[in-house]
Amino acid sequence: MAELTMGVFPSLVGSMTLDFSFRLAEAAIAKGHKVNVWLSGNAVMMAKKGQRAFKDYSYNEKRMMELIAKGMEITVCEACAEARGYHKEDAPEGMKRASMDWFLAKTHKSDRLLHIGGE
Amino acid sequence: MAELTMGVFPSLVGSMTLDFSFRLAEAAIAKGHKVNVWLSGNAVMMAKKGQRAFKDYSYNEKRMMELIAKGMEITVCEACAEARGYHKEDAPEGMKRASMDWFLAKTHKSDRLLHIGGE
Amino acid sequence: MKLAVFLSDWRRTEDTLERMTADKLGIILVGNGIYHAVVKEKGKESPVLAKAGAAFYVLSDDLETRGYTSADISSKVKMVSYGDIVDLIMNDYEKTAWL
Amino acid sequence: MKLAVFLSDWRRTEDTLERMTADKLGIILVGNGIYHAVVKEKGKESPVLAKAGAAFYVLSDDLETRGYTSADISSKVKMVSYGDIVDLIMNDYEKTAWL
Amino acid sequence: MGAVKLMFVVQRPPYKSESPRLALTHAISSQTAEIYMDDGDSVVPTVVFVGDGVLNAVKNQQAMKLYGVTSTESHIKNCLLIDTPIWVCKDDMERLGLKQDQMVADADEMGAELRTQFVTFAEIQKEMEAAKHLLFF
Amino acid sequence: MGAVKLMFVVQRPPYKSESPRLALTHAISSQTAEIYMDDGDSVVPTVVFVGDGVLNAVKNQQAMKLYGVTSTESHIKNCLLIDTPIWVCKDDMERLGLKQDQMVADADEMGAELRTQFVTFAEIQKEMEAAKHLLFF
Repeated sequence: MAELTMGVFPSLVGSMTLDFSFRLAEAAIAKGHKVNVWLSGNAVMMAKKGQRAFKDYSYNEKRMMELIAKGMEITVCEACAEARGYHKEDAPEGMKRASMDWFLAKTHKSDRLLHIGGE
Repeated sequence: MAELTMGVFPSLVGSMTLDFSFRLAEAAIAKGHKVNVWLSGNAVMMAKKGQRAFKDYSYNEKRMMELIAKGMEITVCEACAEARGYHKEDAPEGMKRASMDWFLAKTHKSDRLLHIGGE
Repeated sequence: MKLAVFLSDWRRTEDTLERMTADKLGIILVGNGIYHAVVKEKGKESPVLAKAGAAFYVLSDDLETRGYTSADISSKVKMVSYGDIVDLIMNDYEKTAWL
Repeated sequence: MKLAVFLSDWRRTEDTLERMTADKLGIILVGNGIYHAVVKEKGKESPVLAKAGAAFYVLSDDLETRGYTSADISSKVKMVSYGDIVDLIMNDYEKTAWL
Repeated sequence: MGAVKLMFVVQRPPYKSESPRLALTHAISSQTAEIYMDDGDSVVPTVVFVGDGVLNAVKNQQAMKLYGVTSTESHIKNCLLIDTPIWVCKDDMERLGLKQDQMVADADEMGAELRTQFVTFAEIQKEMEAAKHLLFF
Repeated sequence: MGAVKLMFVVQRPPYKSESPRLALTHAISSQTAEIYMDDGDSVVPTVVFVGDGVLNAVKNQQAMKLYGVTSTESHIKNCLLIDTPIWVCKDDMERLGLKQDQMVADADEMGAELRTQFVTFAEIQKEMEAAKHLLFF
């Protein structure tokens, strides 16, 4: 068992990168690894609960909640969220809000970092 | 005076395309044109009121509200908004929510269409 | 047709512009499209500026945001404001294309 | 270094991959990066597959999402699952780069 | 004003961007746009895939099975079903090594009468000239 | 584990993407990351501009005046002020016709001691090997 930290920046809908990220996190947890996820940039769109599952849009809230229940630590960039109008009460249960230093600190002890930039 | 309809798809923060779009709308209104704006894709991020103005992020809420007061019609794609967890009560005053056919219908009588795709 | 084309990227991922033709063609450089007006990669002007028969415009706000001024732009390109762009698309051209 | 590079675009806007070197290099094609494994533009294999000394992987979910199967991929490329990617980055490589 | 022609031009591949999907869903919505228009008015879209956009029309997409989202293939078929023309640039198919039998060519199983048209860029250019508005995705 | 080296690599131009800005703000936040770490531990970032990313370091950016947002120039200077190394690939400057006097070379007016380093890709490659983690933007 090792520790993987992912920094994920692209938006909820569009690139399907968040779909990728949560599926990779799921596979890593299934293999016994500890997974930390940092959401920044447009990926803070995950910090708005009550997303509706339509077949025409990426929908990741359910999988994210299941992964949180399995021990995935997930933190969202507070300033990136506020700038988009997402406040503390909007965040799904179990998701933390912090400043960017949380992510930097997590990389310190992580065995692997997968940083996914882009929009 | 003529009528300009803009379809805008990229996200609030990132490409600065919404900054461009609202400034262009402002210039068009100043010249006496009628402006209609359709927000779809990640541009529905404008449909969440209470965005905080930080110097590190595009901030367009204030300008948008001023333009609405000056007669700009602005409508957001309802399904695109719901998929991202933005509900009716999240929308800023004066912004309408509709399905995509609103935009298609607007193009019919518009003298010009500027459709801005992308993320 | 009279067509105003907007380019907002420096590394383009489409080649539609090269293939399209128009009786009257305006190319408006905005966002990162402004680099086509100022950057000479390997000493050569951007291929965008070689589009035959086109008139070229660059949005001054987006140029100056990125650290460039009118002194830096190719002589083929005219500096424009947001108001000028409104006039271009409402008066000089009939259709627009944001590529 | 032992480096796993992720490519998620078909039209790339960086040339970092071409310039980087690694003692052990894995290139994992995900998202629209899968087209490098299957599309032969003008009859030629993607230049990505010419990267010297690299091992190539393609994520089966992303390949099949786009209408392709294992029968379509270059013989240089190995199909992998999400679980395989976890093993690659946790066991076979030390650093990652999402370009 | 009667019928107004709109041209939706998809230039980029699917899934990494929401654009191709939105081009198709917006085109489909022209069907219901009449509620916002005067009697006798309508908008008539054509959806065109050019450049790397032709990759949207590769068939057998498993997006629903693997990611739970509607495939662009399925949207293309829905367009055909409601008689919205789907054009795919054959110059680009040739460039990318795509054969017609790899492509979404019809929605026969859904009972659609319209079929995908494989056209040259010259034909697309002509249609751009005929349309009132262009929408590039 | 003491100090851990991180390398932030910016490959794309500013403003059309939030990425270069986020690379700089994340690098700056390493200053306060110690509150989350054990005594004696730290993360040490280097921010490198390569490829078209070197366009981020062109000076006299008027983003604040014209769009009300902090310029990447200003963020680069903030990095220098807190002793975060800023590297710009001179091979790419040459390719794009950028001279050193066009670039953000220092933050002297803010009292920064560190200055921008103009380096070859070979030096960047070496630093990539030395870093524990790589972050590409």
